[in-house]
Amino acid sequence: MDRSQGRTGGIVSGGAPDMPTFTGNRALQIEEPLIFELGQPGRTGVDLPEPPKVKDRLNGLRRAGEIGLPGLSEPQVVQHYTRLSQKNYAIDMGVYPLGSCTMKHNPRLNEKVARLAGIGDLHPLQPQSTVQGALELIDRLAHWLKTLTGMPAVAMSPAAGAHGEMCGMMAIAAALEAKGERATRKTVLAPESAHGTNPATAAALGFTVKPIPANGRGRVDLAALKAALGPDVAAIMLTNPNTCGLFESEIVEISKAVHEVGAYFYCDGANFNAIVGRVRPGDLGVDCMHINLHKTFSTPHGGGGPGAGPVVLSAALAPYAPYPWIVKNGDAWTVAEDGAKVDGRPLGRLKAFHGQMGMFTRALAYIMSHGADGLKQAAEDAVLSANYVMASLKDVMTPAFEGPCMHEALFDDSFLKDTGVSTLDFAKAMIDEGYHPMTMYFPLVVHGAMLIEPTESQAKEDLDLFIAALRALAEKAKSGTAAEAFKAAPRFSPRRRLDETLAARKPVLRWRPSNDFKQAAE
Amino acid sequence: MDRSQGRTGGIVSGGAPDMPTFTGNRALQIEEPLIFELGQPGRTGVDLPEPPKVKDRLNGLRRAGEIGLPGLSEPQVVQHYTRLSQKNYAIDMGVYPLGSCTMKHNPRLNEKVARLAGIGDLHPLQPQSTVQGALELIDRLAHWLKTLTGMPAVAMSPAAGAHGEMCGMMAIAAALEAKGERATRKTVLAPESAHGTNPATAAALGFTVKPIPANGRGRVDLAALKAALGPDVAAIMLTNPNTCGLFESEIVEISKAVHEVGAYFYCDGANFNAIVGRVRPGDLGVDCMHINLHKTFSTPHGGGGPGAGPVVLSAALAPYAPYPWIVKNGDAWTVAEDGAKVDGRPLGRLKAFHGQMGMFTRALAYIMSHGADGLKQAAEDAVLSANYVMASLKDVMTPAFEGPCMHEALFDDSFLKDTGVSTLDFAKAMIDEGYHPMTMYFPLVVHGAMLIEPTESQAKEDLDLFIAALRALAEKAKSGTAAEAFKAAPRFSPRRRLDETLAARKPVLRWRPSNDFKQAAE
Amino acid sequence: MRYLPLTDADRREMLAVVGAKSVDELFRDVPLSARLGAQVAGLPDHLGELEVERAFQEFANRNVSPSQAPFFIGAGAYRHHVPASVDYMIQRGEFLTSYTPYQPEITQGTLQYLFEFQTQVTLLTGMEVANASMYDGSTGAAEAVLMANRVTRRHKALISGGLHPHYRRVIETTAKWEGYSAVVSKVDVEGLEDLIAAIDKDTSCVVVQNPSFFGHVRDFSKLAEACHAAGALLIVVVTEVVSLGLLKPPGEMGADIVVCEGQSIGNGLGFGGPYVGLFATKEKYMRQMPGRLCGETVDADGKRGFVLTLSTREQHIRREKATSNICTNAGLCALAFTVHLTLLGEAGFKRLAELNHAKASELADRIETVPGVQLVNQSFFNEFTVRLPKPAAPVVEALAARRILAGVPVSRLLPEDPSVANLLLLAATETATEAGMAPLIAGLKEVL
Amino acid sequence: MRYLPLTDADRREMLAVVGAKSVDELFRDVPLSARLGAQVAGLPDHLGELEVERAFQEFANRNVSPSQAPFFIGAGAYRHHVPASVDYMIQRGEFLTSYTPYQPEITQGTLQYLFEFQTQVTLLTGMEVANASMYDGSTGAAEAVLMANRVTRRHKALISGGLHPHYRRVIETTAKWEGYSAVVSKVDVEGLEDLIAAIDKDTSCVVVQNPSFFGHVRDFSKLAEACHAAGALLIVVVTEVVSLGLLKPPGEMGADIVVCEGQSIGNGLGFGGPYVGLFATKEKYMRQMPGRLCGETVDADGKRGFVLTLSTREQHIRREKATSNICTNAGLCALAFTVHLTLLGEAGFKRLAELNHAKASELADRIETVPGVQLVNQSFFNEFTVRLPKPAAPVVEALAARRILAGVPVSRLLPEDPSVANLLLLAATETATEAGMAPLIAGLKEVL
Ligand SMILES: Cc1ncc(COP(=O)(O)O)c(C=O)c1O
Ligand SMILES: Cc1ncc(COP(=O)(O)O)c(C=O)c1O
Repeated sequence: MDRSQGRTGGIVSGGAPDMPTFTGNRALQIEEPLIFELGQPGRTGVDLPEPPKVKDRLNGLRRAGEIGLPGLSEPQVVQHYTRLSQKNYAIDMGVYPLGSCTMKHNPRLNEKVARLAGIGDLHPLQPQSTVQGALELIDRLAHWLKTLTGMPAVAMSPAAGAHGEMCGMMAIAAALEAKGERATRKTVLAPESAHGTNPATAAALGFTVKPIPANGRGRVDLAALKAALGPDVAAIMLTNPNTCGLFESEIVEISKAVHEVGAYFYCDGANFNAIVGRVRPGDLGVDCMHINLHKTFSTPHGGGGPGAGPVVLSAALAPYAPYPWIVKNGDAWTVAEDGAKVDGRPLGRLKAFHGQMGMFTRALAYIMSHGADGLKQAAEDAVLSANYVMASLKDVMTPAFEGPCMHEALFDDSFLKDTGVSTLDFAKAMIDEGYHPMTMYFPLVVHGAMLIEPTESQAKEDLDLFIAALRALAEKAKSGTAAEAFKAAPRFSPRRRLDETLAARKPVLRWRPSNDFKQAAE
Repeated sequence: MDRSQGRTGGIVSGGAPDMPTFTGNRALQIEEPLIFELGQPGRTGVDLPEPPKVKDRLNGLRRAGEIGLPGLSEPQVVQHYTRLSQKNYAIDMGVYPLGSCTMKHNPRLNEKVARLAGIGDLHPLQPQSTVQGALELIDRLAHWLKTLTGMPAVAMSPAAGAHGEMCGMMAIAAALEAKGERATRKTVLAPESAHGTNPATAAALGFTVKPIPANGRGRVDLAALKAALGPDVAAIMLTNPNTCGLFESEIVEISKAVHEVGAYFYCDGANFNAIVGRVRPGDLGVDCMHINLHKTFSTPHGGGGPGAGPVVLSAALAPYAPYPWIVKNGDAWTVAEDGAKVDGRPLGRLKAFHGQMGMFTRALAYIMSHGADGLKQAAEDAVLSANYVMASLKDVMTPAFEGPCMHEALFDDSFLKDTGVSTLDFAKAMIDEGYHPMTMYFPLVVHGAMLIEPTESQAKEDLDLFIAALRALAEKAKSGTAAEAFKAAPRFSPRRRLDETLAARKPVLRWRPSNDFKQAAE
Repeated sequence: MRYLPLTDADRREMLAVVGAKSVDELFRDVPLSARLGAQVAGLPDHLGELEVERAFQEFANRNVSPSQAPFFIGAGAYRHHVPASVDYMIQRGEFLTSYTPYQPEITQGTLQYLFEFQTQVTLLTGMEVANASMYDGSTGAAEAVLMANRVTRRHKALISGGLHPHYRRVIETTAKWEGYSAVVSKVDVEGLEDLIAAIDKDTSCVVVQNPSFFGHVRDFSKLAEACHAAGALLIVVVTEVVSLGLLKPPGEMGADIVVCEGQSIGNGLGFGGPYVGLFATKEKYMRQMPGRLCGETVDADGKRGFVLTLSTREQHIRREKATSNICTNAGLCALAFTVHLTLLGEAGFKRLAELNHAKASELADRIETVPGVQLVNQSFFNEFTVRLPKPAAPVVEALAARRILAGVPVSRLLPEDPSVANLLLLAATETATEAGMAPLIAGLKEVL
Repeated sequence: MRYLPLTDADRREMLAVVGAKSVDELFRDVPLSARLGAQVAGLPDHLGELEVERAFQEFANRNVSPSQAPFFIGAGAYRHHVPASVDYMIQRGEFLTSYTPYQPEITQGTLQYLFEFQTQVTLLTGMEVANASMYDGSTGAAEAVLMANRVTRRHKALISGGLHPHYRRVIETTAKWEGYSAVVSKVDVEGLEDLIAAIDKDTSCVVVQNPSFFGHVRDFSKLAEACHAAGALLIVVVTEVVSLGLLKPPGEMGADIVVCEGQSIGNGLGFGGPYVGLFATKEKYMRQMPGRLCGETVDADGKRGFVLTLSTREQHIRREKATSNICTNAGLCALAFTVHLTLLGEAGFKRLAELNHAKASELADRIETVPGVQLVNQSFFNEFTVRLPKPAAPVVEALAARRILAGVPVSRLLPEDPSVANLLLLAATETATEAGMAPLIAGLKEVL
């Protein structure tokens, strides 16, 4: 700093970095209003032909008055959303080690094939003779999913992991009903470390969720599980590898015990990336498992979706798949839709149409690009990367459990003890270093949890810099003098820490013209 | 600032903003090495099938040894170039008032149609029967260009404005040759305010460039011009609207005088955006004019190209167009390529194949989207916006000339006199405010020139903020106490002021492995 | 492999740091019986981009793209023109490859568009608050019923016979497994259904659709009054959100919850998904809503910013007591919706709706000229039902063989109901042309 | 109009500030005779996106896309697979809608990729320095001759008969109007030309191509020596840059200037443009180079950064004394080139070249089986010449009628030379398939 370049015209270095600008912008970091503050009546960003005048047939229900939508031209809209985008962190920008989310590389090839004419533009209710390629595409993906998991059936329609959980647990309920046990089996077991969607799903279906404790190694306590199993148990919901990033080493014993009491084994497959191509869940005794295509198979997370959550099913549960499904007859594919006759008793329908086709296309492109060899390698690299991060940080941070992890490394906050720095502060300091923080405070079973999932997509050089930055932060925190600085983080992001309490206490969920804002009067 | 939010966990505001980070990153502003510093042998971002072994037919000239290209995987490449892109300012981010460059909105529709199968993927030497649509497309654009300029012919192949100048001036040379006057007419007149490409082009063709002075109103001094005209003059090269952003009000008299002595009138059409749809250069006596499709017709500037510079030609010059051109015979289009027989004597060929097709497609989409009505409106809005900026700043900055301007507002630096702030400093301070600076120090005829071309693409609200920011800067500069702060600008950009002297004194034009860097030994 | 940055040398070095001899050691917790020795059998190896692209082009070649055929299919998914800038925007890595905005300081881009989205949804529907999107309209409708059950503490939903059959089935499925009752009214082809009499003190909600599945435009103000009088909620479903540019919004009719399929704006047909569900309600029910909510707040410097809020409703905080199990939903589709609607604005959105109505009116007029074809609807927006002189399904197939995509035979969605066999649903949007209508009419005349 | 943000109200307010009654007043400097009262006559009004897209789809429908036909055309433009991430990257607004990096503080993105591009070009060509791109290969070749004239202060260029005819003509055109002489050797179909004897003390440079237009691979080391002995420069042109993955680079042969057409990497065929010219030379000639140059430096904080440099060569500083009149060149195409080449890397680029050579070898072997067809080349990279038993042009047309894009009849480029009438140039890249070669061979057998 302050190294003068001895240049004519005199460049002065340093300066007063906090000197405010007139606009509030800071060079490429540009402040951006809401569209509602940018609009003007009569302005538009589309040109449509004048509609021919027709006698309207709206049953007298024509909208009166203004909707209130702002009018912007196309250049404004492009600038507005470009500038907004620049306030985001993303996989395309660097290490995004959000545990349990598998933030891996999203290839552009997948975006391209999803947009091909004849794929991206098909209507779901076109005559089936005109969508044979689309049906085959879905069936091809289904084949991969079944083969990779070693399971005989798959329900393709769920829209995300949580929706897949709903599908799988409904299938279990349907199977129980078929056996006349739906009324008696009302308990679902789940570890305390389970993702929130597991208990939420079970509860929505009227099950009582009973927690099962973990052992000191971060796995299900087998003895406790066996004790909890009984004729009232409908199912166990278990994530494997689990949310501590550990493989449930007694998984075979667990599934055996579960099956012995006549219950089912729902596996939360959110962490399938750790084992895809190396371990088939079907070989572990799983009855059903959702697969987050947006995690393991790289369909983009898109700022919170869309995802897709196909559910693979064991032979026992296969008859209870929801509508629709795809059937191959000779050379032709058909969709079995509501009303199609089948052996078992179908579950019903979870969603309009045939599922998240756009995600199927991307996932299949990802899968074909990797092949069975590449998928296995990806799983191995993901696991190796997580262990490398763990090993490289274990002397300055505190791993929650002993031994190797799978695809994510879990730390607790004991290394921050008495430093005045919390997990939250530590995470926010990572933002200034150019990283997205890891998952914080999940799983709940670990104090101040920090769950780091590097995925297979990061180069070793990038992991090394990430590790070095975390080591530096950990050492700084432990120096005992930096709490203030941590609390002040992040300092360089588009916004500094946001007041979430205020947001929840006085919810403002929409823009209103500031003059005529009124509380809802009812 | 320092407004505590009273939140548990205690958000501390303010902090020490200059506290360095470990990585050197500042949240979303990420430092980025060169690809050569990121590569590793054996790594690649493409998968290609194993080539079948063949007996090679390379005449023994197989490359020995390494090329030296770095090996990166696809995720790294995407992250690298994404991060680089984030170090750029662009039209999509805000006001980019670079005078003489017409930085207007670049619609995505144009990118889309340019990539349609059957347009973007055609080979230029496909049999002509297989590219009828492409030839018609070029012809359609040619029709628009001719009609908008009121000129009978157009040469489509030049690759940019400067290339168009070469084309037009060659056509003039060819016409002179046909008249036996090439040896005697060796002078080209051009105002001192001309863009550098004008004298460079004329000189390359062996002409001597003679400057013509401007009058006090920033236009060509007609009397001086007349005095300079004589039998030695081949042409005048005149930009209109000129590079001061002014319409040459005596243009008709000028072209008459030029023609009277048997010389030609080359019009630099870089500023056509000011008058497109409102004034036809053909009505002004122009003999030829290049059109920068990347300016007036919005084909993207792309970080410095590609552009396209078709040249419209008067009847006198039409026979001297270069190969190729498109001919319609009945319902079929053909390309007249080298060797095709024609009336006049063709100039030759300026470029392989048929011109910048990708730019033609985009320009035609832009033109059809606007229509004749929209183009006229665009010109009017561009002119109105420039005048609005001029009028709104004239009391704090110093307009170079009196009266209304066309599409750009020119200021000189007299308002900065004795402030210690230069045009350069002023421009760099704009960067911190979130704007791309205007064109600086061009045209050369004005001291410390600042040439602001807002274009028609900015909303009034955005112009208003831009104006307010410039007013604030001007007032700050004039306060007499801010020179240091201006010299320290920009402070928030990815890089602060760069040492251009060092770059030129010790040119480093390529990366070399730091260990075996050697000066070229010859 | 192009997506994997680790080299063999990297892997060796990393194993050394980890202290493992091979990557197999890291998998030592996997029971031996389940450890695959080699890659999964029976599946091919990796392919290059060119090969993958070719494979997908071949899938595409075996479909008929709506861009290559006269097209009149709707029934809950509509073909509209999406501006190129929308598709550009959703492909920007900063949006595409980001996730749920858990760290608001570096996801203000996502949060601000969600706030804009929520506001747009309230404006279109005429409601007070909206969430940050649902998977789609059909799942949103089922969530709406669950929410009504929570609000009213009742367990009987009354389902209109004019509701899209897929939506109805999704609600029935939820009802069956989540333990409430869904009473479905009989199929309402004519649009004359009156549900008021069916409301009773156990009714948690009435679910209607506007325009209905068969295309009818209805006023539900009276129904809303009846619901409120009985302590039930009125849920209005809209499967064609463009209709809200022309029609009185459900909020003005007294709806308590409005659910729309948002696909028409910003999102292509995509063979049925992903789409985006819009979900709006009254402020007083805010804390009973499912899904994510984005709210305004300030940062440590006092600057306006946005965060996810009221998350005590959600599974990751409330677990078994959550209002819904939803986690990932439809962020990018919501962005597409928001960008497209912002481009349209007040003027464009209204004109788009007018244009749709005009095209459908033209189609209706023309189709009535086909002998034997009878228009069922008095009212419609951009879609209506016709009665053919014979079963619609084979007619549609016969037209498909002529490469005309002529609409949806109602029997495809209601196979159990023989009374609908001859009914055909046809839609016309701004993308309909003379060049498409003429072959449809000619084709129908030939086939009938 | 969707692209114009000003409303009528804005316009009125702005006119008031300007102090003008109407916008016409602002055009008062335009002579009355040239002021159009209304919009330009005879041209249509504005159109919406949908209508514009349809019009372009109709243009496209009247062409045969290489994706739909067996394809073997080269002759200076080659069909290669470009990864999707390349096209994504060049569409990012930060690259697409930026201009020449005049303000380096906020264009480091552009500057750094140009620096990477320049380095890549030096590595591929085996030269010491390279510029930031030219319009394309053909204009680059003409600039190279001009540069050689400047360096040697001589005015006679010797042009090989193996140079692409379009390149030759561009040089001839420059020669004619810029006043130097271009001596063109006779067409070198067999690749046996020896230019050494033609060099004399007035020769500024010799311009050769490798592989030659007819596909021959040559060693120019001797020629380079002869040039240098005579004080002339050797200019080597490469129209298929992929060949540099497999062939000895011109720099190792002693070339003084190397010019390549870079289209093959990152840039689609695009019906002939825009493409990107690569231009490399020796360090000692650096200050005689045309075009932009990007150089490394430091910023006020001592951090590495990049700027445009040595601009005292350029028109905007030197005006009539500039080394060239070039201003805007091929930035975005250079970016596409750089991103694609970075994806390929050492291993990928070499393999791509191997694959091209293997495909062309296969095609050569197969085409020799067609009776009457004779392979001209002993050596080639991915393109070669065959002699047909009859004129090639009608053969190519006949195959086009069968939707086979079979190559370029040499007569199209050399119409004045009857000796080449039966010659056909064929190229095969990594995109060539069995499914494409078989119909070509079968078609040729039918047509011949
Ligand atoms: C362990 C686990 N289970 C379930 C889910 C829910 O999946 P989705 O977000 O796709 O609904 C998640 C996702 O965050 C998860 O991490
Ligand atoms: C007035 C003027 N003339 C000519 C040119 C050269 O055009 P191009 O950059 O397209 O070669 C420019 C471009 O900057 C210009 O502003």
